Amino acid sequence: MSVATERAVLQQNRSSRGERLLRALRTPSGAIFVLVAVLFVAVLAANPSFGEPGSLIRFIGRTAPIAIAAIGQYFVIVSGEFDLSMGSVVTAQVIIAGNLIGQDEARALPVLALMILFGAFVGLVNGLVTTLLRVPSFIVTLGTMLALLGLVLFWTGGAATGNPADSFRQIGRGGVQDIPVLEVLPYPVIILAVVAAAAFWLMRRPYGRTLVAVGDNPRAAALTGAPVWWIRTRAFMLSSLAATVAGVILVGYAGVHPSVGQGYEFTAITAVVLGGVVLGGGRGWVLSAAAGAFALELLFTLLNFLGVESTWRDSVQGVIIIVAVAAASRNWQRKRRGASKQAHDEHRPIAAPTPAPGTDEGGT
Amino acid sequence: MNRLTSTHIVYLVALATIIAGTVLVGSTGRNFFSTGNISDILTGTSILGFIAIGQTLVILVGSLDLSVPYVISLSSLIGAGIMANQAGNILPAVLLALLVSALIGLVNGAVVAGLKVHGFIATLGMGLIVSGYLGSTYQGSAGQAPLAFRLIGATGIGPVPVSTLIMLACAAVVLVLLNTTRLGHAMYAVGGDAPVARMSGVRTLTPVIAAHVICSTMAGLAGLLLAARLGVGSPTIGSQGGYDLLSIAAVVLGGTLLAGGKGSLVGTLGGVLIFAMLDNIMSVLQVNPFLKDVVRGVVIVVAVAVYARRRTVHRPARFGRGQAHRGDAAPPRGPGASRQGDGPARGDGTDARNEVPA
Amino acid sequence: MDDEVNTQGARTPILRVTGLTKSFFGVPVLQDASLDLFPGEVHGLVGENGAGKSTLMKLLAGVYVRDGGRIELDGEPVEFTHPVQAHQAGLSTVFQEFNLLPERTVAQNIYLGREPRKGLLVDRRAMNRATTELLEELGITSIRPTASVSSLSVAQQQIVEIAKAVSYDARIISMDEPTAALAGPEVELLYGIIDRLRKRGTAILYVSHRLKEIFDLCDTITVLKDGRIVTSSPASGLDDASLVRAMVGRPISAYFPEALPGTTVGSPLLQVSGGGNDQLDDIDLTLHAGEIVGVAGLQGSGRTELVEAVFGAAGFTRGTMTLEGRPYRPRSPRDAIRHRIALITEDRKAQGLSLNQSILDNALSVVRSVDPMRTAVARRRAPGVFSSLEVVARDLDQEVQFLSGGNQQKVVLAKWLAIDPQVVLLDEPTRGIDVGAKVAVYSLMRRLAQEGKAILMVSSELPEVLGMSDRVIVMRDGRIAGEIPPAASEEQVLQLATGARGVAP
Amino acid sequence: ACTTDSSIENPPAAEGSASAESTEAAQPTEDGTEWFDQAVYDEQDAQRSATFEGDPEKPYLQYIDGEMTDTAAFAADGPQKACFSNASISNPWRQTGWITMNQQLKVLQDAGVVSEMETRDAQDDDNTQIADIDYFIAEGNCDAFIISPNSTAAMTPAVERACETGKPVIVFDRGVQTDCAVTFIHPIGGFAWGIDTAEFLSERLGEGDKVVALRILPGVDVLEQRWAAAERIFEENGIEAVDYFTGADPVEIKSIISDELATGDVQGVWMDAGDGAVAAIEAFEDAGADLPVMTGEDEMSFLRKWDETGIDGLAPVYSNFQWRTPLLALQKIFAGEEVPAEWVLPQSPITEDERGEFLTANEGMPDGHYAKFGGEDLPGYPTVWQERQIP
Ligand SMILES: Nc1ncnc2c1ncn2[C@@H]1O[C@H](COP(=O)(O)OP(=O)(O)OP(=O)(O)O)[C@@H](O)[C@H]1O
Ligand SMILES: Nc1ncnc2c1ncn2[C@@H]1O[C@H](COP(=O)(O)OP(=O)(O)OP(=O)(O)O)[C@@H](O)[C@H]1O
Ligand SMILES: O[C@@H]1[C@@H](O)[C@H](O)OC[C@H]1O
Ligand SMILES: [Mg+2]
Ligand SMILES: [Mg+2]
Repeated sequence: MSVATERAVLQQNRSSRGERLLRALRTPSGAIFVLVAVLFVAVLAANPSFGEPGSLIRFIGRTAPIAIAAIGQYFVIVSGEFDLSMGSVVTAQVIIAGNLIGQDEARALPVLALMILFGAFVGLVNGLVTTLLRVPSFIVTLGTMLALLGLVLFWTGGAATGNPADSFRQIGRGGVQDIPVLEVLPYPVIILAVVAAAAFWLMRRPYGRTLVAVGDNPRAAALTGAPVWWIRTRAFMLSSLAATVAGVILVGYAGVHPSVGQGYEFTAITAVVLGGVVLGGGRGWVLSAAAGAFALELLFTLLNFLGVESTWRDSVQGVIIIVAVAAASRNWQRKRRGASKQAHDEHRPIAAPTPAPGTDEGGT
Repeated sequence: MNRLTSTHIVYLVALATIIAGTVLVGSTGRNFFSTGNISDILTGTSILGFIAIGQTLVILVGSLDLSVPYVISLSSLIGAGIMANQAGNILPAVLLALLVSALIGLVNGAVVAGLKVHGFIATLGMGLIVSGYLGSTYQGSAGQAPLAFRLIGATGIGPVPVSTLIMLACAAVVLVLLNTTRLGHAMYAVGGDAPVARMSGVRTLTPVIAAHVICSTMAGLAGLLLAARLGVGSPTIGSQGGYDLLSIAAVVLGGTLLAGGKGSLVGTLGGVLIFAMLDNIMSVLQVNPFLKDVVRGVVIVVAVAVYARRRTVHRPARFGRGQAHRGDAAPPRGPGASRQGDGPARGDGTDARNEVPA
Repeated sequence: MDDEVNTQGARTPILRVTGLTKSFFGVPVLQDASLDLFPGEVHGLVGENGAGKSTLMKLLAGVYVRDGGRIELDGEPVEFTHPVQAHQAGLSTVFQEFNLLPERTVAQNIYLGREPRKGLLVDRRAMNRATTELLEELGITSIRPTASVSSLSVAQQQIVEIAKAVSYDARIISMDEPTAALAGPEVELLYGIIDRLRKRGTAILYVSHRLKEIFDLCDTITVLKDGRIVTSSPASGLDDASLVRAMVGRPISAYFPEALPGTTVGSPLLQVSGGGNDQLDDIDLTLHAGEIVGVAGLQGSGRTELVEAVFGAAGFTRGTMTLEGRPYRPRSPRDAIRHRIALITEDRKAQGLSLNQSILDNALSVVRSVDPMRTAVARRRAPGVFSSLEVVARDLDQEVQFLSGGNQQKVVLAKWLAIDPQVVLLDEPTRGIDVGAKVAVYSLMRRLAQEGKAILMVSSELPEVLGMSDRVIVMRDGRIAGEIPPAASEEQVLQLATGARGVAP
Repeated sequence: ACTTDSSIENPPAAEGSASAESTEAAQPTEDGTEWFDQAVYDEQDAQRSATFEGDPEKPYLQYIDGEMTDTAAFAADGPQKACFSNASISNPWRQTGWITMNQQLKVLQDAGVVSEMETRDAQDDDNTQIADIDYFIAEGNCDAFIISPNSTAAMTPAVERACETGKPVIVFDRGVQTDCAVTFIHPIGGFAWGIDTAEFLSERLGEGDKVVALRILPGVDVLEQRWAAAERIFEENGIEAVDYFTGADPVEIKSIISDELATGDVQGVWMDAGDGAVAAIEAFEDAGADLPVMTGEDEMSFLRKWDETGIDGLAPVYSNFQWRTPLLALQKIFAGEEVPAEWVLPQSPITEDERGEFLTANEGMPDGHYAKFGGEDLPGYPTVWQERQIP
């Protein structure tokens, strides 16, 4: 059988793209995109100038770090774990950048390399302690969160020397100039696009699929030969690396301060969960996590434009999170039932049109 | 059985901390067992103790409570606000503060059990809601606790603060509830395996809701106690202490499974005691405050790793001492695995890792 | 009650079900089901996977609420919405799913939700005493009421579940595949318990896929097919063949398919000598290419441990293994899989599948884990594999949790076929799947043998072991007790499996 | 044996007035506290132009003439032990002060005045600080107490308990509602800061102009009073002011300003602490908006950014050098010299004219350093501050 016909056979055994997309939109992970669209329209209604390409692109740039953090957190959550240390990693990286780069532009690249190494290392420690020492990741990363922040503050006397060199800060503050319509294309937007594309690609790779399988049923995954400890550990590393990227953008965008990144873990987890990703693992898409971050950010902006008293915003956010996640939870449950309904009327042999070629024969 | 339970280990760790404390505190020329020091440690246990008691129940039923800091603040404000320095108002103030706290717990429980929202998110959201209310309503401390009420926060029997005694009394009540009432058994059952509990005729919503109500009520009590110590209510007193994550850490340190279904309140108290002693020792040694957090973080992880290392080996070896290598591939097999269970029993992201044979 | 209840003549049913209907979201799962259950009667309920047996039981137990029809207890219509109501009415159920809390004690499990109380507090002593009495009454002495369930063997756990059902003083007990986890002697024990219950006048509704048990135990047999009752008649009027025909609607000519033409037993592929670990000792075993070796033994005799050791999941700590003549010491399943060894685990939901993932993802999981470069090839071949296994599903993107047990098992098989294994280890490959799916599994085994693979199959169903194997190894207490030819009788196997000693639970 | 801390018999009133002198604390309402207090406001307004006693070269020893506490009873020979209960070192202002205090301690130790200073840090928790003070009372063998309260009302009973030991008690920075302390050391105060800043902005802005107020935390008297005064003045001048709590997080600050700029023009920025001022300015730069008139603080980061952008600005000061004063006060107390009952230190903003001077004086200091830290004559200057060596 030729590759072409094999592919055709595979296509025939899957629903059409449109059908799959429609089904997808009905899951919580798909519904988040609808929510983002609705919020966007609401923000536009509240302040039409928000829709101008320039301010829109700046909004995306501003949301980039939290969206990237959410993407990182997604890897950990979908594998069935938590990463509470994310915020501290952001803070640590921001302070490292401030203290080690300082005003010396020549140090930007080496320090950036060091930051990446450091991020990977924190993730490695989180991952290994979780998987090999079998400490629940909630506790491991809670420990890392405390210890890391404490260490960095101790090292710097509570505050970094100052902002890093402007050229380094351009990563988070600058952009490609003279773009038609947009004027500037902020670097954070580009970084987000690259990270999102890479994450999307990774989740379609064997690693990504195995990661979700590990979150779904780690024992089954281990018995199919997946190195569960290493798969999960890499997820923690991806998370810390995402936090590092977020840190690099944030120190550019806003500058050094020990409060940069604080609470990021909760925001990221909230974004991921809003994106329909199930705490406990095994369900949800990576881009939905990023969309969750956009939903949150749009929500804040909307409240802002509506002039809701800033102190009440927490409350509104709390209500929305609970309602959205409750709706998603109902939806997953309904999907469960709904699908078993389909199981009845649609069940049919998934058969190739050609006589069954058996397991392996029928080579190319 | 002569195997150590996790509770034994907690108290062994506590003992080790006492020894370390004796030596370290001694090295500064102080006495670890002096009245003032013991009183300092016990004071440290009382607030965290209240919250950890409640948190134990919530974790046992398989949920979490991240809203406690805000409930604490709210309760302190309601309490002190209604008391308004009038001894006669103490009772209504206490009742109303606890009622409001319990109601928050009720909503938490209903959202978790009824709407099937993960406890992490449900209570994070509830925390935000209450925090918005606090931020919008209070600009600073408010209310006034009358003398009679403040006595609770400032009186001790010997080195033992009354607040600690109240906390221990609450612990005793909850202990009885947990171990010798149907509700308590049901909590273990629902946290262990909700479908099994249901099939056995247990009503599965009640224990989860009850655990959340008790947890919030305990947080309310902690808030009232803080009002007694501070003399006023404070909108930030709950978050100042970082009680949400710390209480979860204390519970897990006490040997309770983060995934629920297994654990003990006595262990939790041990976990709380360890934290309190740790803080005390570091303060006596004048450890840099930033480094204190480093030590806390490391201790949490290392201590829990100690239990986690001791994995469940349900079956005694049949042959030799040759330790079979059981890695990730063959995690300790619970019995649920050997029959057609309902797939992976729980999806909390928190595998039943740190169990210890009972 | 000392006398046997008269099971003949004019009787009034204790339970009468008429026109019972249940749909899940518009899809009928049970339609117009009616049956009568009499005191002292053992009523067998059989049918393919998904026929609706468990649903019927759950309707009776108050786990589900029916859509239509009547349930009468002693002539009174009842309406249960929670299992607790059924218990109170004297109806208890041993569910198909595992239903104990591993971290709690035997007594706590049995009396869960209705703990004896003194005042408001649970009377622990009374609870333990009652448990001891209950177990003794059932002839079980080896289980302590204060033991935690996780410390019990699987068989003991199943006994606890049955004891729990009995403890409700139920007049009706439903048992949904109670023997799925039991081997010979424990089954005997269960027979004894059922006998006592029957003598007490308890009515028993009994579901099993093992036809032998059905005929051994049941007075009446009801066959469910696609949610409808096709026959309901005294057991005496039925035999294996007619029952199977009623269940599947077609006769199964060759229940155990013959070896395929051209199958030859070749050279030794896998050899174990002196293998041992903390559960196994002194294992000598040779698997040849093209050979199917059966492994029989009692529950807990170490059969699962044996396949896990070969698979590197809980490896041997003593002895040596060779694969194709070369030393083979797997340190992990990953190692074993790289040597093209496959293990179909005994518990497909807990160990075999990622239930929330699609059929395709599950089928590709092994390739992705160990040989990701071949994923694309495997993906293209997937439809062929599925069609050869006759997997029934909506499409390849359907989540496996929505498949019936048999189809789930086929997905498990498919994922292993993707790496073209040379040694295939199957642990209870047909547990809890229906006749049709069983035949598909058997055919696959035959085909693999024909392709020159070595196959090791653990099974608690003796007819299956004897019917499918070229040789049968019998295990006892972690050792190989002996080997017998396929022509041996079930008695011979049991003799080896139990040894000289008597039967102990 | 029952032990009750008798001090709790004097009830603290709810916050509203930090000043130990103003016993008329605002009555707490259901809705919490009203921070504005006309009497204190007027007093501080007047103090802005008061003359300070003492050597202007040593502002940390200057004070406004007023009631003095006789300390003859506390006179002691030989080095004495100080016990310091600190609220926290969780922001750059406190960190800078804490470094200065430790260098001052070295001087006094060398001089044989103080034997040691035992410090407990409450990490921003009222409850911990109460326990810390109680621990000192029971176990500290303290010859004197220095307390930097975390919050006003909550810390009052504990401070009273310290007073009851009969040892000298010194309170600084945030206040408590008792005047049992030998001295309460603080710069003029929050209202003065509010007046300085809001008047500055009001002069430069017109009616209908918009000011965004960025605040670090709620519920701290010295901070709340800054805003209470400013808000009042803005209102009087018809300036539209919106306030936000940011925790000094520059990311938050940037988002807030961007959103404000997206809805309309912003002419002024007011801050209750300098931390984060740079982010606020950058938000205007990034949005391509006209830079605002702005008040920050004497934190180096703001002074530098102010210098760089040349905006119209003012750096109010909440004199960081006050961290030296408690130990120096102790020196006087142990010597039996009288000290002001309320030790009001000078507090004057840095204006554009003075900016250059302070920038040069503090060259090489980190961004989180405070220009008026007042420790130039202490050992370790400047390295210790440059390297931010926190004990
Ligand atoms: N809760 C449910 N929601 C939706 N569909 C269900 C549910 N429970 C069972 N079904 C469906 O109802 C049908 C009957 O299932 P049931 O479990 O009663 O079969 P069974 O005869 O017990 O099969 P087995 O022999 O495999 O145990 C199946 O198709 C199953 O998928
Ligand atoms: N006491 C126990 N506690 C936990 N798990 C047990 C216990 N006894 C047996 N098991 C598990 O139950 C399963 C069956 O037991 P075991 O492997 O000893 O017997 P087996 O001969 O493989 O029986 P079977 O073929 O029925 O699986 C295995 O997965 C085993 O690990
Ligand atoms: O006085 C304030 C101090 O109490 C706070 O901690 O930091 C900022 C200062 O202005
Ligand atoms: Mg069934
Ligand atoms: Mg087995």
